[in-house]
Amino acid sequence: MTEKREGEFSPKILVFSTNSISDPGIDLAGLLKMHYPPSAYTVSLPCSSGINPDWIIYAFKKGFDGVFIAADGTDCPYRDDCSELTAKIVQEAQTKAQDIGINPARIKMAAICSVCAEPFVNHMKKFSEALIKMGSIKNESGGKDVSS
Amino acid sequence: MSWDQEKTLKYIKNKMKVSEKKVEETRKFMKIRKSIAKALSTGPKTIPQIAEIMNLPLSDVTYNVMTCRKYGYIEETGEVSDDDYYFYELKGRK
Amino acid sequence: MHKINSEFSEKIKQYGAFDINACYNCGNCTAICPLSTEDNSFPRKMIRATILGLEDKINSSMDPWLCYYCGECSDTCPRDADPGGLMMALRRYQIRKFSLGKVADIFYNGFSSVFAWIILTLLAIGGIYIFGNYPDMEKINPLSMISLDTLHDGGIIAFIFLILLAFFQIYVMMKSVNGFKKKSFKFSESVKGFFDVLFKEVLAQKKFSECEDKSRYIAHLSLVWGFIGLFIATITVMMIDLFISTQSTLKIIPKIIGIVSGLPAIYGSVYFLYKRGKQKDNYSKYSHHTDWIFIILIFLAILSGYALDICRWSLFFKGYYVSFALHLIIVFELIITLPFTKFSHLMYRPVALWLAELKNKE
Amino acid sequence: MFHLEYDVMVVGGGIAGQETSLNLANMGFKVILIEKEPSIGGKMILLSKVFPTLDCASCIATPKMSETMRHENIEVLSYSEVSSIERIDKKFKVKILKKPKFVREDLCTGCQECEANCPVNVEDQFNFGLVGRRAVYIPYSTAIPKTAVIDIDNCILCGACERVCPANAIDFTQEPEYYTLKVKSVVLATGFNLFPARKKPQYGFGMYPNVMDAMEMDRLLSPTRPYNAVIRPLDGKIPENIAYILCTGSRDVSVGNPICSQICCMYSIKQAQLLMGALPLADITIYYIDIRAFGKGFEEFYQQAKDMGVQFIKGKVAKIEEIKESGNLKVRYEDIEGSGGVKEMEHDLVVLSVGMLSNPQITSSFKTEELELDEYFYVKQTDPLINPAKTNLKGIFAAGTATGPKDIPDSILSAGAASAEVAAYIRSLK
Amino acid sequence: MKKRIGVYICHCGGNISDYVDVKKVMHSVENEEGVVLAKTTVFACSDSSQKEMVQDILENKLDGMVVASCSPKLHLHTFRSVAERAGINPYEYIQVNIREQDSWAHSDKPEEATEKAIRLVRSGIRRAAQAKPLTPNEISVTNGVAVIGGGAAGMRAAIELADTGLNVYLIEKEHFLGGRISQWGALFESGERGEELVERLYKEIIKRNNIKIWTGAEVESFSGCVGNFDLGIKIHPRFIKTDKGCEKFEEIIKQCPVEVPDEFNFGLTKRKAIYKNYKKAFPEQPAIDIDNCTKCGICEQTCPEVFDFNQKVEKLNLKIGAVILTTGFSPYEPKEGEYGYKNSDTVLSLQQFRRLMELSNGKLVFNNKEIKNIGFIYCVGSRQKGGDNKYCSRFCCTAAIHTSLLLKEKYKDIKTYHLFRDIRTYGKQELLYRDSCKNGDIYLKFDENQPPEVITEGENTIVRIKDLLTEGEEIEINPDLIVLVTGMVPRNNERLEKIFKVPIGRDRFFNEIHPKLRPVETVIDGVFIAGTSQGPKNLTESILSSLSSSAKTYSLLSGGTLQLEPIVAIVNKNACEWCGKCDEVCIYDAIEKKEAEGKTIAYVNEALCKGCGSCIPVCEQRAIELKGYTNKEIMGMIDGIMEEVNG
Repeated sequence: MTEKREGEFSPKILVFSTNSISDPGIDLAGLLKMHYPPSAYTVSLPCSSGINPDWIIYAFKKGFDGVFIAADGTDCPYRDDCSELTAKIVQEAQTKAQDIGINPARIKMAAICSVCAEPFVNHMKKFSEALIKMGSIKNESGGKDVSS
Repeated sequence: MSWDQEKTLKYIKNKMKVSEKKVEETRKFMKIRKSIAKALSTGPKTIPQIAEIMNLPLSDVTYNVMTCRKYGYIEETGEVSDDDYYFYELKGRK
Repeated sequence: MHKINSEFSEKIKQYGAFDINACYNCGNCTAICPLSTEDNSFPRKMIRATILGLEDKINSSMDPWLCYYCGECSDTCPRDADPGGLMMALRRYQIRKFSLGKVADIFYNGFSSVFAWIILTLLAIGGIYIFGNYPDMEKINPLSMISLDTLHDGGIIAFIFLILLAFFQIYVMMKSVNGFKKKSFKFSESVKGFFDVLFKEVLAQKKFSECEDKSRYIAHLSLVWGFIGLFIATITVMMIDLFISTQSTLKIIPKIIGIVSGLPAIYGSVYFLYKRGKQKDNYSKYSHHTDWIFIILIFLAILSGYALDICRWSLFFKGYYVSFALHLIIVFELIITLPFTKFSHLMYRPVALWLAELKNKE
Repeated sequence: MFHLEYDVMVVGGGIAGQETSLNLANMGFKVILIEKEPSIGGKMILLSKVFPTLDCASCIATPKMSETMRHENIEVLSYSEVSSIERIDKKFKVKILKKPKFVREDLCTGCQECEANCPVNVEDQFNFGLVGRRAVYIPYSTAIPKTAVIDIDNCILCGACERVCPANAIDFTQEPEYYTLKVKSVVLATGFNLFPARKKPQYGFGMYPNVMDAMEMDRLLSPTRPYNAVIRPLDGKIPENIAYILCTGSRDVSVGNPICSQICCMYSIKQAQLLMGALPLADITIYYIDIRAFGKGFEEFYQQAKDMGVQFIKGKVAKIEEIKESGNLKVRYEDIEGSGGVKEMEHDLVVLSVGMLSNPQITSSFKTEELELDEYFYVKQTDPLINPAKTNLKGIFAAGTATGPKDIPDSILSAGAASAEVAAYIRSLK
Repeated sequence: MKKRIGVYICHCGGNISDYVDVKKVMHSVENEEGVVLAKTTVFACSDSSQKEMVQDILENKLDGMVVASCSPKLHLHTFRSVAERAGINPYEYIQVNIREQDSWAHSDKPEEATEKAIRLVRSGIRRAAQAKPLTPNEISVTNGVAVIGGGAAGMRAAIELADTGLNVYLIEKEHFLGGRISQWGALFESGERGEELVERLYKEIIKRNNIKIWTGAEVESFSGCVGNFDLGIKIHPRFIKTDKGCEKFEEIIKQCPVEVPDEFNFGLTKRKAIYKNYKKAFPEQPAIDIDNCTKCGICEQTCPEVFDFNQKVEKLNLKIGAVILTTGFSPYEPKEGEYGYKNSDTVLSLQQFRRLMELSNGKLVFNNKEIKNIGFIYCVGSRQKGGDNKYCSRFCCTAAIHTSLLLKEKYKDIKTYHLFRDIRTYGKQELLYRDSCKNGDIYLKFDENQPPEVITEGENTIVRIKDLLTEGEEIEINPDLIVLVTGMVPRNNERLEKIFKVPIGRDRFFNEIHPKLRPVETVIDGVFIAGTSQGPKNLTESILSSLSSSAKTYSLLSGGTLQLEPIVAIVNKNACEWCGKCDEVCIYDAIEKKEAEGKTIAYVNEALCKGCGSCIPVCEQRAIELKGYTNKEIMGMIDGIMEEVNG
């Protein structure tokens, strides 16, 4: 597909989900045929507390306009303090982003439970709108490294 | 895998008889298939339209059209008539 | 606000409808019933009222009279609750309920009814004995046994009695079913409705014809027409006797009517006797003793009528007079108990149909 | 490939039979699974999606089927029937009839070339007669084993299949084969029969083409759907107004089956939800007596259907009449909770939610003793509270719907229970 | 060496191919680096497709495989085993979800869905290219199972497990076994009484010497991993020696001067401080409720040898391989005032009423009044529209109707009224409903929005209902007693939930992984659930699940060894400069400090590591990674998504 024109900008979102909780929640959205922007891509991990902040920065450099962390919240099968750990990761990534000139609001986190199809869809829609307002990552200094 | 193919058919032909009725039914189905094909040769049609040409009861036509669809002789065009019928057309194969 | 009276369904069981409690309110009976309509639907509502013991609802309902017990509801009932049987039971219940001074109770109680029928028979014999003479054994002359005047007077008394009672009981019924409340009926509509019912239902038995099993309809129609014919024949004979001459050759006409009408009546009564005896179909599986007595009386009335004619032709005088006496006794019993027995459907059903017709017009 | 002795024989390759076999095989027992159809899978594999999770039935069934087929401890005999079971000491001698497929399973690749060339057309029993099939056929695309079978009763012996088969797999010389095996225990997972809707003549099934049973509808909705769309069997019209009639053949003494089939409410609600997806403009009405949404997540599923706009009407439909010109159907019912009175409603398609009947065929195979059945010819559970798989015969167990109506989760649980009981029994023999 | 990867794109019958142009996806990825073969397939999961894949792998010497189909939750294992059969390491197989997260979610935009599919498949290929073969850890397992909850389901599971040769620890919180079923009386189907059933099970249990029972025991801690758990339990003293008997317990109980409300009878009666739940409760010895005991010493005068007031709380640590939770349910406790509950002397819950039936001989008397009319109100606490319990409790319709049949049998002219919403006597239970109707029990149906109204005036109780079966007319009944047909709610198990980390469903009961695929397993390997802890069930159904979980447990432990998920953390020895942060963050104690090659580094105990990855972001050196989710793999996936798609 060719490059979209300015008016049709659909921000690319990288979603980090978790294998046992939020990914099934995202699956459920599909199962219920609820629609969200197709430019959201999910990468599923065991637990959101295991996200390396470097991955987030890398994603921006590769051209993602936003990163969304679908955390387990209190449902995490691994640990109770999962949310706090994940929040720390987000903070770290936001600081790093800011350092290289990327709007930290491009990183967002929310708890998505295994039946949270509707909240997920709403998050995607809102986040996508917010990113449209922010414009393409390429207009930000940190997004220069769009190589390929 | 080295048995003589003709033999196995012969073997069973010696053992059992095929009733004329079954052969007749098969001929009938072939005929229906052909007349469906003929009806569709002038362009895509809905089942009631085919039935009108073939002069067969509607439910028989549905059954046979669907069977032909299953075996890949015809397929739906994807269009729907104003009165909610799918159109069917001949498929390249036969 | 209704209160539940669970004794009631037990009470109804005396009149049949033993399985009615099995009902789980699926509505199949009402929906399968060819006679049930959107505005007037039965029998489920009646079942419900019976189970809960809502007597008001039952007393005020015409539905038992609108049902012909085709039996389809009972055939297809998923719980084998015999809804049709209940309608029959409710009919029996209402006959009692509407009867003057609860006289019908006597006939609907197995024990008392035995006495009642014996007393009635004795009364009739006594009547013949008192008012009659020893008949002329030389030739056949019924009037020699009982005079024309006696017959005439007796008949008139019986008719007045019957008509008064009928009016009274129909009044009770109409009051009970709120037939008078609806003052909104137009007179013309009432009259039209009356004729509709008379032609369509009484004479043609149209509703009955909607049952799946047509043979019952035909049998019933035969019985009705046969009875009407016999009734006309009897009245005409008496009229000719009274106003022309006892010797008039005109009497051949009612005789022929009588003989011809007797045949369908015999067919009808035999049909019902046979079916009840066989107990195969739902409507004939269970027969209350009042059902039996009614159909037997009808059958005997016709049979004795034929016996009369046979004896007359065969010049068996003794037999003739005995049959005549029997005929008189049975006809007397039938007529005199009409308002209190199953026979009363003759008056209740047309009224119910008429009311239903008017109700639908609203 | 063939041992003469097995620990367990499982009769019936439906979901319960597979689950029992897999459980036992995973415990290390040698299992032989007997299936009368050419493919294992039973009824579940023919379904579209399953309630209340709306998983597609194939997605759950096919992995189980292939695992069953593949398991080193399970031998599957398809197209076979148990002809006798005799108790000898502590074991059973069983005789199995393997019907000839006239296709060599070891050679057939499932390419369907034979099917493409067969001239015969007969009603396809796996699509309940909605379409035809050939005299040589693979039952359905997800069949396991995926090999062809020749329906010899309908074959005209033209030999076309034999000529075109690239694998030379057609073999008309096959004869019925009998195997005699020794097994320590038998599990009856023989499933159920669908209520034949013709037994309810008031509904006109078989007479009015647009009255179909729910199994047919499930086929129309499944991924291997015979019409590739939901259309009416009469004329191919896309229906706009569909009615479901619950309790067809269940809770109904007049057809001899007073018990509840326990699945029809839910599968009807499921189909209604699927239909709302397939035909967004269609109106769906469900006529019911009581909605039996009793399992985990069922009530919520029912409420969801209500919220989606499925109309629920309390009242058993008593009869259906066809309107000649349109093929539409008039259903007559008492609107008990609505305005009351008899109502007639027109629908352009009616689905009969048929119930389950028992399948007691296996009883005739017992030669030395009698298998006890309950009043309705289901295998009788002699200790339902504590040993639910136990029958009156020692060593013979039952699973799934063989003992009474069950939905899929309950069938799977009962298979789990049966395998535990069988395992305990076999251990007790030592 | 470059990987040789095979790619399969599934139509899923049409579930995918109706929206995603699978052919186009195939063509777009077939020239990706490493891709040797790309195909589409109608049902990737079908047996024939699986066979085809095995053949392809062997013929093309593939060492990587990608299937783009449904969610990995459904078929990851299916295809991993395909890979395994063809000789590929299962972890070199990558599943791409283009159904739930693509074709279904974007069925409104087929073109964009196709583009997304291409990008997703490509990211899968990149991941496959980076994937390393992983081998599961084989560990030996402990021969031991703990069954938590000594109700019918737990007892039955214990028997079954013992028969398989496993050591079973049956742990019951109360001092007596039997759970809810011992309170119930005659049971549906066989007519056997709950107490008799418990006796039958108990006698089977004590026959088996590999079952150890602890009553009055609570779970304190749970650690370890599947195959080798440590279960800490705390046993409360009974103060009576269970190995000694005494003929005169009944007398002793009578003599005890203390009286407290009897919980077992829902407070309908009183019990003593030394008590048994009921006469034939098991274990046979009574227990002493020390909180209410006045230590008067009267009891000790008879049979002094069985008493031991010096018993202390005992703590035990059990080594087990798996655990089955059969913790049961609680009866729904109606709110005060709900249909007059607690406000009136004429309102009881069904569970209370069953106790009342059990306790009465001859006449049915409550509060000195003989009961002749009973109104049952159904769906109390179930199918709530506004409340928490949206679910149907499944057993209660049948239970109430069965109760009504028992009443009729025992008290000829008792009258019952049933105020219901839908009668859910599924299956053969329908016959009970039929019998009850035939008995003359009266059924009245109410709308969920217009529940019956209970008006109590002293001794007199009136219930008003708008009966949907009588054209919505108002009907009034005047029962002597109202029985609220209360359903099941989950037990207040918060502590256990925390200890075992079992997931809870929307209905707040324990949740299985999948009702059809894995109905008794939880997401925690080695932790099984059964009985009513999982959701409302009747006894037969509880037993079914209890036996099922025993079968699964046995399959798990019977081999003596177990293979563990190889997805664990791995330390890059060169980069690690032991700071201890990873150890700090790990709650599974999987990180150890180790000396290696002359320096201090972190070491991962693979048997304990759960593979959550919490240690990854805290490592400043980025020296720790998760197998299967390495930087290369994740970044490869990002690359795969972001590369432009060429028409």
